[in-house]
Amino acid sequence: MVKANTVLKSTMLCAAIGLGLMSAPSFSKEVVKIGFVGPLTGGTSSIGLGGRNSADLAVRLRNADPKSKYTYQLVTQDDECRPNVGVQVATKLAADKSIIAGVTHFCSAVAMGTAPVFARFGLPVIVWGAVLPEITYGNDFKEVHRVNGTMINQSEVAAKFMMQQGYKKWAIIHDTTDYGKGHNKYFSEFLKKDGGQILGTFGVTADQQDFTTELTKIRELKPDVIYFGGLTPLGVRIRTQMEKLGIKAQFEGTSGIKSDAYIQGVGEKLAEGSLSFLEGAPWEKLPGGLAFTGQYRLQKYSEPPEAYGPFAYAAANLIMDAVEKVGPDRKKVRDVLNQTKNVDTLVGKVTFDERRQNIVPLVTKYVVEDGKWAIWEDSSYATGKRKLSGQ
Amino acid sequence: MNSKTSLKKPATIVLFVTAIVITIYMWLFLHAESQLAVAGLIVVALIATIAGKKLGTMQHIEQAAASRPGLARIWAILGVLALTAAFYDSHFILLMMGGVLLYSTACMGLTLQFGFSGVANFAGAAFFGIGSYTAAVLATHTGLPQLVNIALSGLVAAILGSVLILPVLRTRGHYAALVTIAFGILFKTFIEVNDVLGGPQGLQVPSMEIFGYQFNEGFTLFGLDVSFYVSYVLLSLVICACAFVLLRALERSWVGLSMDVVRTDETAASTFGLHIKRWKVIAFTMGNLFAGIAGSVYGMMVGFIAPNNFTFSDSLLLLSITILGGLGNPIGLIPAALIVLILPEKFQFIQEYRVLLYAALVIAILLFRPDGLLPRKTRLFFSKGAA
Amino acid sequence: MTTETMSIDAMNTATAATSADVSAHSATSQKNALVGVSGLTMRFGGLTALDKLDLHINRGEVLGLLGPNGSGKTTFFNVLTGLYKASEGSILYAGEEVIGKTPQDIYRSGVARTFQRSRLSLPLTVFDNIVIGDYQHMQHGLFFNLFRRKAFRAEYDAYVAKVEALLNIFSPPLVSRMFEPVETFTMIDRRRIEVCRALLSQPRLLLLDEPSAGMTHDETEALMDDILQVRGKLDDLTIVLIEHEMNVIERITDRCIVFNYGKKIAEGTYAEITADPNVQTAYLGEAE
Amino acid sequence: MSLIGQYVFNGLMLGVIYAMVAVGFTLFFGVLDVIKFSHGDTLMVGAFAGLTASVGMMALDISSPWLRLIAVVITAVGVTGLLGALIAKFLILPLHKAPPLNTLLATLMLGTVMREAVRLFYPDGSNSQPFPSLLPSGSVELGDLSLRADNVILLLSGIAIIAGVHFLITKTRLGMAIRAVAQDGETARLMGINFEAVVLLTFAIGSAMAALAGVMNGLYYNEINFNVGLLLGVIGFAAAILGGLGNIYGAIIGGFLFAGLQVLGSATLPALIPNIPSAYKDVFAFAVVIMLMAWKPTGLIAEKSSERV
Repeated sequence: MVKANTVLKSTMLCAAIGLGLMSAPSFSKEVVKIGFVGPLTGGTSSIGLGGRNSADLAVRLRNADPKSKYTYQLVTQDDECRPNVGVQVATKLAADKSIIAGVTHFCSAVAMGTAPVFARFGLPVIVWGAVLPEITYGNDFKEVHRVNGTMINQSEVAAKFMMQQGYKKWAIIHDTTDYGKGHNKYFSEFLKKDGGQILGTFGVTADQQDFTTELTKIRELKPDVIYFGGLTPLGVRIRTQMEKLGIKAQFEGTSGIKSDAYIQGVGEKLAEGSLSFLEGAPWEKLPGGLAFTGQYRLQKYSEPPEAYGPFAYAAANLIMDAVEKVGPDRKKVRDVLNQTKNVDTLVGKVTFDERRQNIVPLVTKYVVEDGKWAIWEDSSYATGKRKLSGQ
Repeated sequence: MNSKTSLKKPATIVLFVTAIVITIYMWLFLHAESQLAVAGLIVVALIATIAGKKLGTMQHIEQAAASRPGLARIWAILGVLALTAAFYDSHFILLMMGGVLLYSTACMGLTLQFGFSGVANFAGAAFFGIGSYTAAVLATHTGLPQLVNIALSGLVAAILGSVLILPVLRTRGHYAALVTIAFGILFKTFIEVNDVLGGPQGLQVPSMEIFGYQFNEGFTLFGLDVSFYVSYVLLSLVICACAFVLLRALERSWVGLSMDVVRTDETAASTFGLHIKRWKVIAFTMGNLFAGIAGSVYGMMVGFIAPNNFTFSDSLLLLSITILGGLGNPIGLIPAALIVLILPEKFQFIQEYRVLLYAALVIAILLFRPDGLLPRKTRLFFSKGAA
Repeated sequence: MTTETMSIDAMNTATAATSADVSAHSATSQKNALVGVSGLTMRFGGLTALDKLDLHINRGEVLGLLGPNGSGKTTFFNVLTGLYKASEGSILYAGEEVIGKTPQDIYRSGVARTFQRSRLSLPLTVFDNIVIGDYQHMQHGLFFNLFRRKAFRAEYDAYVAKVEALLNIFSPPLVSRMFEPVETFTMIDRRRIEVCRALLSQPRLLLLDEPSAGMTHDETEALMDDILQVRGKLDDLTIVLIEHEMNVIERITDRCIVFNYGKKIAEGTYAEITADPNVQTAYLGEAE
Repeated sequence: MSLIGQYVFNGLMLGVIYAMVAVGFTLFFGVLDVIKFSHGDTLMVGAFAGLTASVGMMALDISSPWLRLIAVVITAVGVTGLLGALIAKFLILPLHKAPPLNTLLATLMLGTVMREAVRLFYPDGSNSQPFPSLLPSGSVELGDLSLRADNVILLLSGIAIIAGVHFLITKTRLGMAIRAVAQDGETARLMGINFEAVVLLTFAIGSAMAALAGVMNGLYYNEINFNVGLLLGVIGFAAAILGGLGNIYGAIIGGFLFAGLQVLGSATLPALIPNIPSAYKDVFAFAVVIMLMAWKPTGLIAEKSSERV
């Protein structure tokens, strides 16, 4: 019954949106193009597709909204998480004058490569997923903004939090991509500063399947915590293989494993108690959050939004707001975005600093509880009902 | 010789018409964005080739080209120039054109290794990458003029390649394939793992620059501001053309002949005194030189390089261009490169299904044209027309 | 290794001796011997293809090698051209030890051959296949080949003339098809092409491995005549011929050697060897 | 001690899986002199087929692990066996006359097709899927080294499978036919052996074996993802070549050798060079491969190639 109901609702909404799209030209609204770039094929495609769907959702909802001055159109490009392809598609978007702004990149190496391109062609973009600090702090391009926080914020909070939990000894596994290496770098720094001890660091390739050798050595080191800097696929393998080798240490991940896929992949039982950290407010709790999840479900996307979907959604909305305000003009839009201060978005208040980096007010801590990523504060771990391993 | 005179006139016309047609087609193709346009153009191309076969137009063109090689080359270059002019301000298309030219150059290296002397190289991307990285390092840390850097990049690629010479000389076929595959993976993992060369985050590559003229600044011509990529396309064209001429000269010389004999029958070759090792080494080294040079310019054009650009699958990309084009035939490389590099771009509208479709397409080509799009012609040292 | 070098030394001294007095090794090495083989043994794992072979090849003669299949004739060629490395024994070619040399060196010292099952580069043209036969005299320099195209053109034209001349002797119709790939030719033409390839470098010793296989009687006749004609043009070309066609042997060989199980079982003129009982048994043995 | 023991066990486990893949490569090369590079992805497909089966059984709420295991194995083997035969029929045989590296490239592309297909069309295929653990997970104590029962079972069954295939090849009539074709396809034809049938069967067997390796992989790691095939394919290929193509023992040796190299690399390198990323183990392994190839150009057990002149 309930199911039928939702189906009914969904069809109606789809119809409404469809109508919105159909009728858009008849209202003779001007069409404004927005670019989206992310990895749609290959290893990290799940996040890329999630991001695309979320951005797409933002656009659809906006078009369905009669108050919007323009009809928006999302131009999606696949960067395959490869810098040279990234530069190509970036050039494509940036050179296309009809595109006003872009929601760009999950992979940091790609973002590093394309930033100069966007700057050169004056296309304002908002990075929705790449966490490498250098993207905004490494070079100073007026066009390049970032709505998600950097791995610095994340690692800082993570290190402090874990020390508070009373852990002393860490073993670190990270993949050798920019994502993993970066996290390793910053997390280690903060951990040392806070007096944590690192027993061993293991860099592994991003397509590695077997970690038993690394984990065997770790088992000998007897750490309290195994910190993993990397994305879901490896996270799943490492967590499951920890179990195989009977390693009881606490598993601590990064934003990279904050996905339903992680819990599915590892299985509820094993995933229980895994930690991860994600920049931005706990959007699930914000008013927009429920709407977002609801709408997302209604659109019947074949892939979940994943951890960074909300950021893409927020980025797209920031851009469209700017366009609504000053019209489809790259320079004006850029200036508006530069000035963004305390704007409410799905991921909390967004404020760009002088380097157009969103100063993330807080990093949300997540723990897996009963097969869901629960926000630490209202998990039964915080209340002490349950305990992380080794506590 | 009367055949020559009788051929001469039509030849010129045929070539002229062909050049025009191809150029126009390319113009349309590079422009095409919508699914409809792309699909339509592909169909047109298919029909054209099939019809061309049936009506013997193809042979006609080939003969014409064979009888007037100089003219054919001039037309080809003019065609590219025309396209460059037509797209003088559309950066993306120019970038793609540059890419095609440079990849073709690299693949000429592979065709020299694999198509002539039979040394399979599954690490093409590695040598391409060595080129780009060398260029990046030299340009940032030394004051050498970029032209020198390009040359050096090629040399470094060739020299590093010599690490493999011993195993490559001793192994054959699939065994040689493994050696190069191993090297390719080794190279990628290596530059990714150690931070000396920027690690996974990659490196910025400084702009190409000749006599103080910065390519990345672009220029204005007759009041039109021309895309800075034009300079790169022109440079790539020059390099590609040089590589082509060199390769052709090599093919139509005792060197090419010796390499072919070594490839086809090492036993017979040795009983007629051929230095088998020598020819294989020369082919392998020259090939890597080509790849390195192409890589260095590519790096400058794209402006940024990272290990992810030089994975095993990128080596496969190069190899598929080489094989699809028709082993040993440098001309075939251009259409092959178009299919392998630009078609996936044109497929962006099918987004995540791109790679799937592309792979299927390659299989289809291999099934229906096992010798590639333009199979290599039997060698004529000097074209009949000129003889 | 040591044993081999020793045998080499032994052989050298031997030849030194022979030049002094003929009595020593009278069977194997005579004054005008181009090739002297002694104690040549070739083993492949278990089986012995050549078994302590002693023979000599005189300057300027046409020597026929006979013997049932698998009696070691081709193996002898392969050892002589350096493709196989003999297990024991020695081969002196023009006073120099052959064993241990690379095929390349042996070719440069003037030995050319054809193969039992033709070994041409099928995708290459007739011209390509023949001209490679004179590899030793070509200029291999990269600079010359790539950049001095005029000079190369001159050398090329010279070769075209040479190849045409040669083809004109063996099969004029081939001249017009000189630039067509070999794969389009009949087996017989391919054999002619192989012979031309072997002859182009004007070798001193020509090894023909069943050149007439698969040819009709007349074609064989023609081929042999052509070979002899070329031989007439070259000064003291020595030919060793593996052949089953008895009347060919009879017509063109000065001397014959019969192999069986890697041993020399008979030697002499055609008349002599055909009279030899061992030979008959050998062949009858094969016939059964 | 237990550390060493653990390493050895990990090595053996990897080795078995690699060997199973490598044997496939070597079988195919034996009968047709071709390299089927999509083999690693065949393994992946097999694993996913098995996974689907177990999910299906759950849907029919049959939860007995043994029944499910049987279903998993049967479906995996069936699906990939059929797949292998189809690939042979419609891709490998048509390409047989073309230059060998065409087949290599074509199958590489086929691998991509299979990978992408699973990623796109298997529900949520772009993410890793949990693979049910269907084996008893008690643990066996050997001195101070504790081994999980399921791992031991996997290891043994892996060895058993390899032994089985070896028996099939060497002792049965089918095996004789296969070896005849491997020796000389033409002669085999003349001797009235149905060439195509044998080829298809061989590919079916090899692929089925890969499927089993895939299932083992799944049961061992309790996780499976669309990307697992590529690297395993390369490694299997490397192993087969290292051992010497066309030789089943060579493939097995190669498999264990490569596994050994990897374990050795990641276990000892950090000891030699402090805080070196263990990702270097691949650098190490492949560097050694290159050296081995330079030393033994036709593999450790040289391929019997009698070139008649």
